[in-house]
Amino acid sequence: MSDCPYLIIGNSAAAMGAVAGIREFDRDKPVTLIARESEHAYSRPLISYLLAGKVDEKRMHYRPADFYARNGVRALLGLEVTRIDAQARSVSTADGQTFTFKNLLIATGGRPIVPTDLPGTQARGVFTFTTWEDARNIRAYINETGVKKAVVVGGGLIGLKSVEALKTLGIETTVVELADRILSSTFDQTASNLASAFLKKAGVEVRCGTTVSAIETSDNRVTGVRLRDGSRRGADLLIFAIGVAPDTRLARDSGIAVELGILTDDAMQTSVKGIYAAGDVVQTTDLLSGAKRPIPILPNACRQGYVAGVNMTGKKLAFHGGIAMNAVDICGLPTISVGITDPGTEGYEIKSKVDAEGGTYRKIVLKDNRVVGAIFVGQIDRAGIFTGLIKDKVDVSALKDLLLGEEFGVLSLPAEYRKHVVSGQGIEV
Amino acid sequence: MKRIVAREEFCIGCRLCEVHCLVQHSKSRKIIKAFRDEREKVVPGIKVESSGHVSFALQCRHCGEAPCIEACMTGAMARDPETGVVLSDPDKCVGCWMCIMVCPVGAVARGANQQVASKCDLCIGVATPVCVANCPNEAIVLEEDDE
Amino acid sequence: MAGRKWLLEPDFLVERDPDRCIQCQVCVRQCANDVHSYDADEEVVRSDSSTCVGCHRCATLCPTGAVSIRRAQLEFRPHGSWTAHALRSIYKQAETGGVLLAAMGTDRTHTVTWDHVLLNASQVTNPSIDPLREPMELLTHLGRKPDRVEFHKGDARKVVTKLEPQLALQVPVMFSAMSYGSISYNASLALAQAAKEAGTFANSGEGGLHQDFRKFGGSMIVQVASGRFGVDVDYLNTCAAVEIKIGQGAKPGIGGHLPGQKVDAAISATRMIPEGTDALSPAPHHDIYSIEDLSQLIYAIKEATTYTKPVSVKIAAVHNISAIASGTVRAGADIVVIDGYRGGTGAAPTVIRDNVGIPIEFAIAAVDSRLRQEGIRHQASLIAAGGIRSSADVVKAIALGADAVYIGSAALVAMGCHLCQKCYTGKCNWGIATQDPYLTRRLNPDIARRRLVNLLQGWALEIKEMMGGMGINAIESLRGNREHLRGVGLSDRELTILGIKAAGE
Amino acid sequence: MFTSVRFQSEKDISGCAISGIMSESGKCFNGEQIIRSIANMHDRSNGLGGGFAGYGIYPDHADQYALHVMYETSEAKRAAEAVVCEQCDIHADEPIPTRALEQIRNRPILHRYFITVKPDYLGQHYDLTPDDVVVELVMKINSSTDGAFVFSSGKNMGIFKGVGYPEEIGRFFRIDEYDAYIWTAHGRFPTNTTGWWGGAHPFGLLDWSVVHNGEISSYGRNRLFLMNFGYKCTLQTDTEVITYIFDLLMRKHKLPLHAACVAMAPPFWSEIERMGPREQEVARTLRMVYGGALLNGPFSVLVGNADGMIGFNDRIKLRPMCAARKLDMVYIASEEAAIRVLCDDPDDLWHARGGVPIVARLKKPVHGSPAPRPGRLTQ
Repeated sequence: MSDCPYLIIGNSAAAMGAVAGIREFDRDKPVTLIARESEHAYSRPLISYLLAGKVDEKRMHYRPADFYARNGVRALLGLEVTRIDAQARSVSTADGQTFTFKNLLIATGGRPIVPTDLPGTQARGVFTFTTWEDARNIRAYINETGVKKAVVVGGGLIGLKSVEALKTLGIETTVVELADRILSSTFDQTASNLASAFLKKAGVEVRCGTTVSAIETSDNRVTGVRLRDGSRRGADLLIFAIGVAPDTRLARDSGIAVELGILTDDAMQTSVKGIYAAGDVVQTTDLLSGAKRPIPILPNACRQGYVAGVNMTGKKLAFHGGIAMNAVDICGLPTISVGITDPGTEGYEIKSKVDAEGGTYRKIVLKDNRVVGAIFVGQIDRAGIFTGLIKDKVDVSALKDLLLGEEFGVLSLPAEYRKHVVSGQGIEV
Repeated sequence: MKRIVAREEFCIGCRLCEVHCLVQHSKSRKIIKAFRDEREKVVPGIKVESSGHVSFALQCRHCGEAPCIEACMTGAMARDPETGVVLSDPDKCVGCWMCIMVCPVGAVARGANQQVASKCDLCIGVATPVCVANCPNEAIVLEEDDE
Repeated sequence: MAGRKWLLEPDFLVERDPDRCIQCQVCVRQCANDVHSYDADEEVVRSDSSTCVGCHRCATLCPTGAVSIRRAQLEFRPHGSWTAHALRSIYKQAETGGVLLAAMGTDRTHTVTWDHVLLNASQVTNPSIDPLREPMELLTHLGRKPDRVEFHKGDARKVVTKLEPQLALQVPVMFSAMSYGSISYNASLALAQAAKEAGTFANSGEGGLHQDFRKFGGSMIVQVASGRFGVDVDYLNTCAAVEIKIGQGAKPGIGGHLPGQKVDAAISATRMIPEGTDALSPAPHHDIYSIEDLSQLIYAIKEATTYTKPVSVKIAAVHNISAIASGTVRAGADIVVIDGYRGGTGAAPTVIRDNVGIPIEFAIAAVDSRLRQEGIRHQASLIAAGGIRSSADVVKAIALGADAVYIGSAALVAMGCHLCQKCYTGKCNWGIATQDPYLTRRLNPDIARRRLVNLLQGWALEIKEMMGGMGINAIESLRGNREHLRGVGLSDRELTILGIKAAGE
Repeated sequence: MFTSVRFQSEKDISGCAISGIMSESGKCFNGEQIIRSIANMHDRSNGLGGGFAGYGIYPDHADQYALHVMYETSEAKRAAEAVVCEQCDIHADEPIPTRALEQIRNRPILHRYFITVKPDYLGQHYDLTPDDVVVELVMKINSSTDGAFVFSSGKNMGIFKGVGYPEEIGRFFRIDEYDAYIWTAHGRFPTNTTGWWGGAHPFGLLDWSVVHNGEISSYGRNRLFLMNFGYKCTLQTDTEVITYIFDLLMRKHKLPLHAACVAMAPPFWSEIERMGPREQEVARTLRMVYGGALLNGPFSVLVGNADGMIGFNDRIKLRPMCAARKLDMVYIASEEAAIRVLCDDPDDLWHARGGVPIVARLKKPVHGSPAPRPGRLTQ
């Protein structure tokens, strides 16, 4: 039995943020970190680059090699936590150890969704794509079997990043998206169309409004898929990228309050005192809609982890919620989407400018004279200024006409707000 | 750490800061060669914005709680522990543009080859950043932060 | 109707070295005269010399030294009388039908007498003094001095005489009158700050004193000129001294004119005139038509300031300057400023600037001699102004009899002025003589102040070196000490008026 | 006369020896002593000028101005005497006694007069004092009578000077035959002129006599300052300027002696700032008003009048000056040796500080001077 002032389950962005948060105020007490995966902390989004061969294994690391040592972290990697006992304030692991804790952080992240009613998902050549191990396995499979054709199910971020990787490897790829367009959750129709056109130009087949109805196998090896529209695609490789769900199993089993994700307060504390949660496993307040939902993006995870870490030391810091946002470069097409990008309801004002030929698109969504969402495709420079406007809920009534301009910049901002953004610690204008 | 203070009221919009930033971060560091042969390979880390007679030069603020560091998925964007300067490591960056998405002053740009992020490095290794040293009107000044 | 301007060729030739130009467009952004432009199609910067005024802003800021400005190479057939200047003046006038305007001091090539006067130094019989090791005093007091110092009859250690108000100068150089309006807010601010820092005085000029500058009142001299702009009792009392401006060396007998478009809200408030109206200074003060009127104004100001401030009178150096100065002293002036022929201006008719008045060297020597002959030299301090360019000029002016000097152009040059002489266009590329917000921000007052203070500090050190060389360690021993001056290349008559010997004598 | 300043003769530049001896109790002693003292500094002179001033030498004519005049010609003598007689009565006159000396050549006609101002003239010019009249007379003869030069004009005192080494001049003028309570002497080393009799030192006006070693770099300034107060500096010598400044400050402006010294060698502004408020006001006022009286450059000067003797240096002491006392005798000289040759066991001996006057005063003033003050030396 081991007694831990700080115990962290997980080893990704939220966990790293928590270590930083703890060490900001407590440089002495040991931190224990248990993670199912055996790798040193690595960057999950990099797996597509790893698969593509754009980064090597050394560059996967999210933190330097001496990170644990330098921060006094006892890292127990490759060890799976099987149970959290909230009453006994202990954690049991697969190898039979028990760790008691004073403060616990659950940062178990998300778990890929695989259709449960579809036969053949267990066949060789069928993968999900969320871990380093996934990337390694796919790479090994490709090397082993000489994959020529692939089908990626899911036209979201993970799906498209895997498509990009596969294209880089020279594999003929089809992306299949159930919705009527790709990136439907973050893009609007115009942006999706631009992205589709770009992908098609890059030689990717994009099939929307359909999905895989059956997996064809031979010798327990995938050979193709049949789509709901009846057509068939030959495929040596099938990747399911239809989404990720918070991995709330441990929390749920221990009686911690869970909805779509683990519920926390502003301090990232769960319903049980001394037990915190952060990252893709929690649901948080969407600052724009006010709804509680998982916003599984890296900056949120990092920030939440940091906030949790600070609060675990006894200091106070709050996380008020997040904004959905994503930046993704698809086969060389840079895109950024922030906040409410495709409001279905009334009461929104849209400013947009599209250049289909040049492949650029800029869309600003306003509500009550405040920016609530933005999409940038092709031309993404200085998009963060809009993110700031969204976060800080700045009244932009005086500069609406400037929003789409090429020259829109800090100088265009209201003077007071301009001072605010360029000032701050160590900075002044 | 050092901090750069931009004095908007004295910025004359000449953009010499951009010119010298480009030269400093070029391979040759020779102005004519940098512009002639390497211009497309460097994006200045400082940008002058102008509107009418008002203008100012803005570069990375090296924020205390830097959103770009939190957003970076590769660890390429990191704070130099000694100087406190926020630096982007081009060897680690994969060009996901999360940093561009979160920087509230728009101080991170896609580098000249559109592959990796590029931003102000406060001219590491140079006593005075070149934008400060070459501003003809001292509209960009370097101050030592006591904190 | 305006005719074609085809008779006027460019004054300057802008040359761009294509091997050095990096198309950075700094020149394009810096020229208020639109000489440089960027051709986006061809991605190349081009220059049009026709509007170049030769201010060097572009060449100074060009990071590669690609731009150079030369005199226009077009030459007229040489003619001793019909010079290029004469011809161009006629071309210009024939086109405009108006008075030709000029700015800064005259650019005519009359002898600069300063350059024909040389200083003395000690050898053997008298040791020179090393200013780095020995005290060297420049402290100068301006103001009326009593005829004698009277001591208490019963107590020989007690003075009865009370001195009238004096201005104490750490360095005998002050900044000439330059109004806010003729120069920018930043330039005015820099002058006031520099005066304070260097322990001397700046002069508001005739444009009133902006509220922001009143905190520098202890280092400011305020002017009362014929337009009476910005004059009220607070204005008079906020400063260290009051100066009645009768005339200006660049334009004796001529008034002033600040065009309405320069009279913005701040200048309007400072001058106490409606926004957008022309600020016209009449040629004479319409309440001074003779010397006794001047005396009344002097004493009116003294009454208004309860005799706590010296009153100065500035007059242009005209032919009978000695008599005028004498009358001015007798009228009650505590300080008399003589502004010589080469004095500067923001705008003056060229013909006036170039043809009226006499050089300060002769004026100051003549006035000093005259006042001594009359035994009233101590009743007023004498300031030489108009064309002081260096510390040597300062030393020569003081040795000829001045108590201190005013510098205007030299101060502007220290701030960046390149003497392009286009102040009256309001398009000063150096941000000095302009109110255009696009241009005024080019003058960072911190830099300008520092440069002004540096100039004064440098001059002070040089003055000390020159004094030390002469074996003098207090500036009062230099004042009027014409023994330390010798003339070269001057006529007997000129030497006599200057009261100096020829070199070798 | 030359009308323009610039065509006047060269300003005199010289290095020199000076010496002064005084009995504070007013006992007269023989001129032999001063000759010995100045002769001891022979090397500081070059034979181009020497001179002496003695106070108390004419007790029989104590109330009359003793004019010593040199003439180039007898016409000049007649012309000058006519000028004198316009405003003054001549009570006695005689050639100044001299001794034939091989080394002394080209001597002028030397004559002395004992005069008073005519009461009638004073009645007409009631705004003038007899001193003013005599000053005017001296200025008039010296500036407008060719070939005549008044070189001494005080009461009960006399100046004797000429071209030669000072000890030769002493013998020539038979100084060893006069007794005085103050003797000053000068040996001259002019560096740029051949020396003429009138240009030798001491320089005198009324009972002021000045001997001086140095070169006043403020000369031009001082001359113009004096011009403002009506003085004409005809001799182009520093000594003349110093004499007139003394005359202006002490006789005309009635400054106390210490104040006159402050005006001529004022403290530095930095020193003034450190003074107490009252002292500061005095120094500040004097410096601001009498900037033109400031003597700049290297000098040591000995000023005599009927009441005493003042020695002082420039502010930064660029010329030597030494002083000593023995009982009631006060000695001031360029070199210590020139004192020790007369008095080898002084009670006190010191070197003057820059700008600080050494004052020796008669315990009982002779005539017309301010209320007696305790005789003391200030350092």
